[in-house]
Amino acid sequence: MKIGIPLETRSGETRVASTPEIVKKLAGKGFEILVESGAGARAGYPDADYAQAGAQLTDRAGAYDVDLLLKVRRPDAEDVEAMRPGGLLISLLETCGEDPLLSAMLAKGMRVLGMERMPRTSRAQSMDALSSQSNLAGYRAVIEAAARYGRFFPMMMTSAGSAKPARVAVLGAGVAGLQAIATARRLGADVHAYDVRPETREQILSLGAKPIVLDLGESGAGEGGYARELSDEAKARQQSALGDELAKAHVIITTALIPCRPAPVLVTEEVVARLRPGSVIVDLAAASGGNCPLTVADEIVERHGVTIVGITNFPALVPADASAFYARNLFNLIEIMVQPGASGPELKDLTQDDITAAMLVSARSGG
Amino acid sequence: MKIGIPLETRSGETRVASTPEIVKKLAGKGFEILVESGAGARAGYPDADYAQAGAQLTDRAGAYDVDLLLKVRRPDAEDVEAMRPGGLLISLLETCGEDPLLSAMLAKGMRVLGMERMPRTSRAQSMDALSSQSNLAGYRAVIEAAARYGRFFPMMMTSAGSAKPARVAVLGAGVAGLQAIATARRLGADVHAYDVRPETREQILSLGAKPIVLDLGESGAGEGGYARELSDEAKARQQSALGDELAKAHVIITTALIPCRPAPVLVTEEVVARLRPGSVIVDLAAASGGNCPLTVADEIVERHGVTIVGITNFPALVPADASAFYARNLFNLIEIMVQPGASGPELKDLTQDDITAAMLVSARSGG
Amino acid sequence: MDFTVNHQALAYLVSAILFIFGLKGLTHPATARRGNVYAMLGMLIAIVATLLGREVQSYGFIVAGIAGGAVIGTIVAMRIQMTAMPQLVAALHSFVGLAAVLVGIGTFLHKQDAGLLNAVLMGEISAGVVIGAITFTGSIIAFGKLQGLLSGAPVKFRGQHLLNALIALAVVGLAVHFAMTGSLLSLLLMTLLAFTLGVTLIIPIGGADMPVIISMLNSYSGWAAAATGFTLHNDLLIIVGALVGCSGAILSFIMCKAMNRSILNVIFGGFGSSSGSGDSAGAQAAEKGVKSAAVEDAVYWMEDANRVIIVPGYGMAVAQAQHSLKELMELLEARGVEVKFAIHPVAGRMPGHMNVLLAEADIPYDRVLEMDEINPEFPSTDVVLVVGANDVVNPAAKEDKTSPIYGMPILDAGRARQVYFLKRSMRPGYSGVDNLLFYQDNTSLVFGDAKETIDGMNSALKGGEH
Amino acid sequence: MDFTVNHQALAYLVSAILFIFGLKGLTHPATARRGNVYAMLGMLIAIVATLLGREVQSYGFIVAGIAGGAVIGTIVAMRIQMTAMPQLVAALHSFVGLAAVLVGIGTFLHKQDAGLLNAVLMGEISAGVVIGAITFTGSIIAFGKLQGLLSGAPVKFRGQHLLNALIALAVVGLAVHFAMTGSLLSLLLMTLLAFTLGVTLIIPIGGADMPVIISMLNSYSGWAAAATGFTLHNDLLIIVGALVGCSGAILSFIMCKAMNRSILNVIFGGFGSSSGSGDSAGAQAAEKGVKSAAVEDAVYWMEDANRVIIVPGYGMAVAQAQHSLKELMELLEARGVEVKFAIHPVAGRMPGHMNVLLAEADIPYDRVLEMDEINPEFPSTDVVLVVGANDVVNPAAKEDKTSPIYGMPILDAGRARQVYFLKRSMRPGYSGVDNLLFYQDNTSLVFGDAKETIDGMNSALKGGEH
Amino acid sequence: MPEALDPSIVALYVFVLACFIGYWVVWGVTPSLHTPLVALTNAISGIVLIGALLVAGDPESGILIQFIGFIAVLLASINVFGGFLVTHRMLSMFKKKK
Amino acid sequence: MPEALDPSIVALYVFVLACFIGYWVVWGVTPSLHTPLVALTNAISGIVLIGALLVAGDPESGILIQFIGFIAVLLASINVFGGFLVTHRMLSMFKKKK
Ligand SMILES: NC(=O)c1ccc[n+]([C@@H]2O[C@H](COP(=O)([O-])OP(=O)(O)OC[C@H]3O[C@@H](n4cnc5c(N)ncnc54)[C@H](OP(=O)(O)O)[C@@H]3O)[C@@H](O)[C@H]2O)c1
Ligand SMILES: NC(=O)c1ccc[n+]([C@@H]2O[C@H](COP(=O)([O-])OP(=O)(O)OC[C@H]3O[C@@H](n4cnc5c(N)ncnc54)[C@H](OP(=O)(O)O)[C@@H]3O)[C@@H](O)[C@H]2O)c1
Ligand SMILES: NC(=O)c1ccc[n+]([C@@H]2O[C@H](COP(=O)([O-])OP(=O)(O)OC[C@H]3O[C@@H](n4cnc5c(N)ncnc54)[C@H](O)[C@@H]3O)[C@@H](O)[C@H]2O)c1
Ligand SMILES: NC(=O)c1ccc[n+]([C@@H]2O[C@H](COP(=O)([O-])OP(=O)(O)OC[C@H]3O[C@@H](n4cnc5c(N)ncnc54)[C@H](O)[C@@H]3O)[C@@H](O)[C@H]2O)c1
Repeated sequence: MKIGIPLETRSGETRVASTPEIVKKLAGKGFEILVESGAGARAGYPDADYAQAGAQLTDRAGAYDVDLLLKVRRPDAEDVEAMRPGGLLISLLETCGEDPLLSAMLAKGMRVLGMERMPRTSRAQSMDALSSQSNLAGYRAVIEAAARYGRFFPMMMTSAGSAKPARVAVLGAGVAGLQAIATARRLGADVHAYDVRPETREQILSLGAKPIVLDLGESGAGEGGYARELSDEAKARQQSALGDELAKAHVIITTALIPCRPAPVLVTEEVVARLRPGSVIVDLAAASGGNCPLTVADEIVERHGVTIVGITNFPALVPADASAFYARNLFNLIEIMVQPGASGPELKDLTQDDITAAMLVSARSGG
Repeated sequence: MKIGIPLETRSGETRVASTPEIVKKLAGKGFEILVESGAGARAGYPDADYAQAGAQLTDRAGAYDVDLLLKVRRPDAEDVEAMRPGGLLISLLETCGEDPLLSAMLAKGMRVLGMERMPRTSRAQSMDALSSQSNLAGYRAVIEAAARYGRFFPMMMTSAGSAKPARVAVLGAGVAGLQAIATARRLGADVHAYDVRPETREQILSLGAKPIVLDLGESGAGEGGYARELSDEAKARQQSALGDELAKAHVIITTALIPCRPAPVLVTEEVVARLRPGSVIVDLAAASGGNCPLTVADEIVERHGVTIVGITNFPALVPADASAFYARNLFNLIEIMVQPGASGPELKDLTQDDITAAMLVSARSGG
Repeated sequence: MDFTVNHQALAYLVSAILFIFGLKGLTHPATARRGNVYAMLGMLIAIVATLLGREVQSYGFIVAGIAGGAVIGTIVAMRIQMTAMPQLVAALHSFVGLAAVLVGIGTFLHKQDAGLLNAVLMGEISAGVVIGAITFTGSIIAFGKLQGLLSGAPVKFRGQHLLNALIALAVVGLAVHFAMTGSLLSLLLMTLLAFTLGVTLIIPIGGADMPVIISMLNSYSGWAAAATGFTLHNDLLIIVGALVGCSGAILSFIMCKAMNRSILNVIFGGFGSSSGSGDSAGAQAAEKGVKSAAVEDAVYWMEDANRVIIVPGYGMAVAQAQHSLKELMELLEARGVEVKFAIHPVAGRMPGHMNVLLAEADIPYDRVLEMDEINPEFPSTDVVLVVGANDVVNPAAKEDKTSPIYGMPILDAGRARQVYFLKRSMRPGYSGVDNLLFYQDNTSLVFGDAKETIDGMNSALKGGEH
Repeated sequence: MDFTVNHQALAYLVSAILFIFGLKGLTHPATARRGNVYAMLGMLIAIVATLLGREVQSYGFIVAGIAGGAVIGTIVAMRIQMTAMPQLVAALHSFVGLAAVLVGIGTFLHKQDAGLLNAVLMGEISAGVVIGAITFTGSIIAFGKLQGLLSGAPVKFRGQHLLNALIALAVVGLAVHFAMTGSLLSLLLMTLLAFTLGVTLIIPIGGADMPVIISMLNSYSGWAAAATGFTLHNDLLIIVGALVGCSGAILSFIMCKAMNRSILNVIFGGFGSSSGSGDSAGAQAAEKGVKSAAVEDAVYWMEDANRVIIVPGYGMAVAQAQHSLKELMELLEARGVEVKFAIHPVAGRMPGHMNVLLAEADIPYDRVLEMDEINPEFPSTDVVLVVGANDVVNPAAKEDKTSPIYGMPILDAGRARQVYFLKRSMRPGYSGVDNLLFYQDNTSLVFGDAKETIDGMNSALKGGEH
Repeated sequence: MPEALDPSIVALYVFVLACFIGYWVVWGVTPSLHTPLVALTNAISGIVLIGALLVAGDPESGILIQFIGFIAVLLASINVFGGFLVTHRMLSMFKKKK
Repeated sequence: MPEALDPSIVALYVFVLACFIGYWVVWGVTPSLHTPLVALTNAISGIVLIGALLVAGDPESGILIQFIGFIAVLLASINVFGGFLVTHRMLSMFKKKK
């Protein structure tokens, strides 16, 4: 069975779907691995390391003409062209609802496993790429904020005067939010955090930060560990109550997402205008519209003296670890998908295991 | 007495010599303060705040035509032109040995106080701009390293695998080095540090980091708290002994300076080549040649897969706090320089106080 | 040489001193065995001194009794299962109680024959007999409950306290009558009523409180011995009786405190006992058959261990116990114990949750191991301290295919010799699944906030002897 | 109603119990005053019971004696300076000793007249007289040293131990002779020699050890009282004597431990005492006139304070005591004490050094104040704990124009009611300048590694009663 | 003076003092030693054996009383021997390393 | 039984038991209470006053002995009154807040 690891071609993408370490493990399981030349270079994994781990270096076509194609990012139409009919793709699909690209692949007789569709069960934790990448994003968002903030994060009492600690507000205490809280706390900031799900209060405290508690009149806890969208009334109440808290902050990191919905607006323009000049907003929801309406996806803009960071692909800024984690997620997934067969590993029935069954793109969900 | 605060014009400089807070204090003492319009904008101090603090906003010529000129960076020839003869300049002079610029000022009948010449006595601590700016540089250097390093700094055990902590080596444990150690430790890195002065061992330990101990056969402790240059033999011994330690590091931050001497070479090209691809070197000594021969001042280069950061003006990346600290240093200095007179504050005899006496540029030292 | 009463009294004094040292010795593991030896020696001296004394003239019954007692006692003590110890102690108590009753009655008959009776003496006899009788039947009931012959559930009935009070009153009345008149009938009746009282006092008390009751009965038996001592004007009996009586009472109190129970509830079983404690974590655990332990127990085993592995979880984060854990690590390492931290990949509520906190507390990275590295080490580990973790050590993930956490890899904490769980209650963790590890034989739960518990451990480790 | 010996004995028992509670009460500040009252009550009961007893027939001398004693005792105790307390206690000891001697001799004469002497009695009399005599002269010497009438320096001479041994031997010989023959001469000679022994035993002991010696003499006076009790067959005297004797001995031992001295050295003055301790930090401090204090003293005052300010310095960083400080803060706050951290701008060795470490230990930012904010608060602060800081609180920076640190602003720690310095030695800080604050009256040094010292404080705060 | 003193009062002295000691002796006991301590105090309370010996050992008191004494001796002995042994067995489980 | 028992032996019992209590009573004393504790034990050791009363209070023993007794009463009383008062003064310095 051939596995292909192509170079990711989306602009700004630096990650790779597998690392030499994982390639070695896969090779050990009897897979034949084809790595596109230069695939890992930007993540700090040179071709030589792949070759040494047992991969075959190949060109783009070779990496796509495989039984099992591993990708990080959603393929484009050209990619689909190059795929082998009847093959299997595992990737982030970055899609909701109707999707011609998925239809095209299904039409080719391919099967597609979407990493976003990983169920949030205990057993699936080690394959959950959303978590592993969010984690990196949360860390990196704080580093980005610190690098763009014109002052110290920590409190500092020196003979040349005192620096007050930066007040950091983290909105959304999911995987990324919690890691952002932890990282900002490490740097000595005064961290306040907010989430609609009530159980996050304790989690915020467990990282030594201060929870911001608002009374919205309804809970934001949804299904499967995700938040649900609030009612319009609750949204308005949230914005106004949050406003005063946020205006005191010097750095705001927003991570509030709801799957397949536009990101909720948490930091209004009015709040931005009230911030002290030199403040920084890092909007991790930039890709789905942003938690701040002034956010421009993939750009860093200054509005009302405030720097607003709209980077959409934070994991790509930490490519070595991001690729390693993603590759490990895929490996753990592949482990439950295959069984040893006569001539190397064979695929099991993907509809039998509840994990792969949930991930599998059906004709209906594919569009 | 008029004090002038011009806009700093050196490229990349974002700091300003005084902040609204200090301007207010100076005004309270009876000084007349002239701030060049836009002087504090890049540091996050808008003109309006200066005006409110009691300053007069003016043009460049106005800010220079004063009795006491406060600057951050070394003036250029054009600046000297604009200065009022018989006036007093307090600034960093960034010079050693012969200096026609200083001669020009002295020729104009001006007196010049060099902030670098601040004696390292207990009493002078609160006026010591080298310390206050080094402190910021140490912090910011680590943030820069974290932003350019493709992995986590902290150890992280997750369901998608483990990230080992970054191994950070800090060379030179002076003010900047110690702050770099502290900041890297905060971020969870595994920090090792080295300095020629033996007393730093305990100081490194006191920040929870691990000292690297080499036997050089001589001590590097010099006069006045500064290090002295090592003998050639000791230098060679240091390079080779350090090499093996450094090759294990993922991030190297070098801060080894010796006043008015080229920076010692601590990270040889051979060491750089041995580093893991994706490693980062931040060379705080870039301005005086760098502790790494591959460093290019004011540039970020990649050599042997290693990112080498040659930023020379780290404090300018934290302009708000850097300006605040510098302004406070100047204020503390001015406090010991003046006495209340009939019409506002008057300068004391600058040769009487040992601090100002040491800072004063004499015809001889001026070149 | 003539063995005078003075010699005997001196021997008794030595014996009393040995008992005191013996008991004191038992308060610390380091001196406990020595303490037992002291006490044995004290007993030996006391017996020999008594036998040498003038009052003992015929040895037939004595030799027979002691020999019989020695054989029976030894056999029973050797044969008994370690788990049946509490029953055995209860049974032995009943013997002391009965012996005290018999000695009292015997003394009465003896003195009556000799015409040496007086009111004070008979008062003393009454005290000895009554306390002995309560001890006797009370211990039998306790034995029955522990052995499973009687239901361990508290047997409650209306007017129970009133009944007890009435019986007690009657006993006192009879005692007064006996002291005044020397009527054997009163004595016997009083004894019978006291037997009854022993039953009605203990029967309402639930099985969970039995350890305290045993200690309380122990105290009673001491008072019985002391009363006998007054009867016989024997200072040794008085001293030892007072020692046992007082220490037993204090011990019951200490045990109640450790179990968070009110001593009054326990002694006068049924003063709303089940309601008050029914909710407590310890009581719930006991009901489910889960062992709970005191801080000092865990400390005792950790101190003694070669290797301790600490498994932190979300509860450590909630309790912010990381700094205290650092101190615990240092204290144990200072005692030559190897300490490691085992980090499960999903411990806590975010990836790396534990790493952040342990780093904050400056716990060296080389002590922090990930699951795959440390799992092989559990079987050779003496103590695992699970600090506010739950799901990540739940064997259900391996064993129970129906469990929602089935298939998640876990830390093999259960393989270690001893596991101590630090948590606040019997509540499950994030997954909402009951933890099978709780029910393992080598597991005990130490209830309480993790930080407080660990601070307690640190104090205990620093406290040392004295 | 007739007051029989039985009534008296019961009263004595009550009195003895009160003394026990009294002494126990004195071990904790919370119960100390109550303890003193108990003891007074015990004494009152004892005196009244004695006066009511049959033996006391004539009251003239007694009333005169008690009245005189009451007046003198009260006046002296009221007038005395607090600082002269030790002398006073020493003087009072000497009275007890002399009283015991007189009671012994008086009893001898009395019993001799009554013809009730026997060897045991005379042995007991000897013991009371000898111990009393040693207590008497020993206490006088101690008084003289403390009062400055005698040199405080240890007076040593060759063969001192030999001399003491010889005198002791002679005393024993005379006691035996006295017990056998009832010779008054032997009794008096023995008394004289015992007086001498008191002098030769105490004179070699240095002034620094006097507190221990006072406690030791206290113990002696207890034994003397107990011996008197044996003489008079008075159980109360025996009990109280034994209590005082034993507790005094233990207390001496505890005090020696706290001062890091060997008890043997102290009692048999001159066993190389000065050499052993000469190098210790405490001894150096004492030489320079700097007070050193025990961990518990600092704890005592902090616990009781309204506000405690902690001044961390480079030593805190070296000791890595930040986590322990966090715990100290929490423990004090739990007791209602307000705790703040005062950060000097150049504390440590880099700007913000303290901030980094306090943040690592998670000390909330609102407890951390900079110099200008906190300086006005020192005068209204009960306790300042200087943790490994030195230069930053050195008043020389303000007062001494020649000092290299002159002109540096400092934290006004010295203005607080009490200052405790936690450091390892008398060595100066970074600037190499001696710290004038050490010599201030309200300052004490607690020697040791800062982390260990603070851990000790935390234990003490958690230890509580027991 | 002690001529007329009731011996019971002296006994009371002894009793009261012993109570204090009993109180002191168990404070600070390690919880893991609770059970062994109960076992030991149980064994010690077998001291009633002394009383039993006195009852059983006086031939003048008649066979009934002596028999009562015999039973008491038997029971108390079981307690003494059983108690110490059990304590010993419990303590043997506490094996210190090194 | 106690007929022939020497009262000194009973006294010894009492003495030994009291020693244990004396030992127990001072353990755990707060260092700041060392001095007050010494002062209190000193005051308590004034219990020799009891002995002095007995000597001074028996008119049959002659004026010399009674005078000796008087001196003893005087000294012991000074100790008792002075001792308790001093202790009280020391303790007054320990004022607890609230
Ligand atoms: N790491 C991640 O990324 C992540 C993200 C989401 C979910 N999860 C899930 O979270 C779970 C993590 O397992 P875990 O073992 O760390 O936690 P857990 O299974 O949730 O157990 C935590 C235990 O800590 C106890 N606890 C809470 N507060 C305490 C306190 N103050 N003192 C003492 N004990 C306290 C609780 O028991 P009491 O209430 O009785 O005290 C609870 O049983 C896994 O099921 C995992 O799947 C992990
Ligand atoms: N902050 C800066 O940027 C900076 C930079 C350079 C120099 N300085 C200078 O450093 C000084 C700072 O003042 P400071 O009060 O913080 O420090 P300091 O004056 O140097 O005093 C520190 C004290 O801590 C004690 N110590 C060391 N290790 C200890 C341990 N393990 N446990 C307990 N005590 C310990 C030492 O006494 P023992 O040896 O007796 O224990 C020492 O006296 C100033 O003079 C300042 O000018 C500051
Ligand atoms: N297998 C597992 O058990 C597993 C795996 C991954 C995540 N999770 C859990 O799922 C939850 C969500 O994690 P995520 O990071 O993927 O979430 P996410 O990225 O979907 O959302 C980020 C956070 O934003 C919050 N949010 C949404 N709308 C908001 C609003 N209007 N205001 C404020 N906050 C808002 C959400 O509650 C969530 O906490 C977490 O509790 C996480 O621990 C569980
Ligand atoms: N007033 C004061 O007391 C005062 C004020 C400021 C600084 N200082 C002290 O002065 C000292 C120097 O501080 P700085 O940061 O200004 O120094 P710096 O910037 O001149 O040098 C940085 C560090 O590099 C080290 N170094 C030099 N050559 C080296 C080599 N070949 N290898 C390794 N390390 C080398 C130096 O020892 C120094 O620690 C520090 O101890 C600082 O605390 C004291």
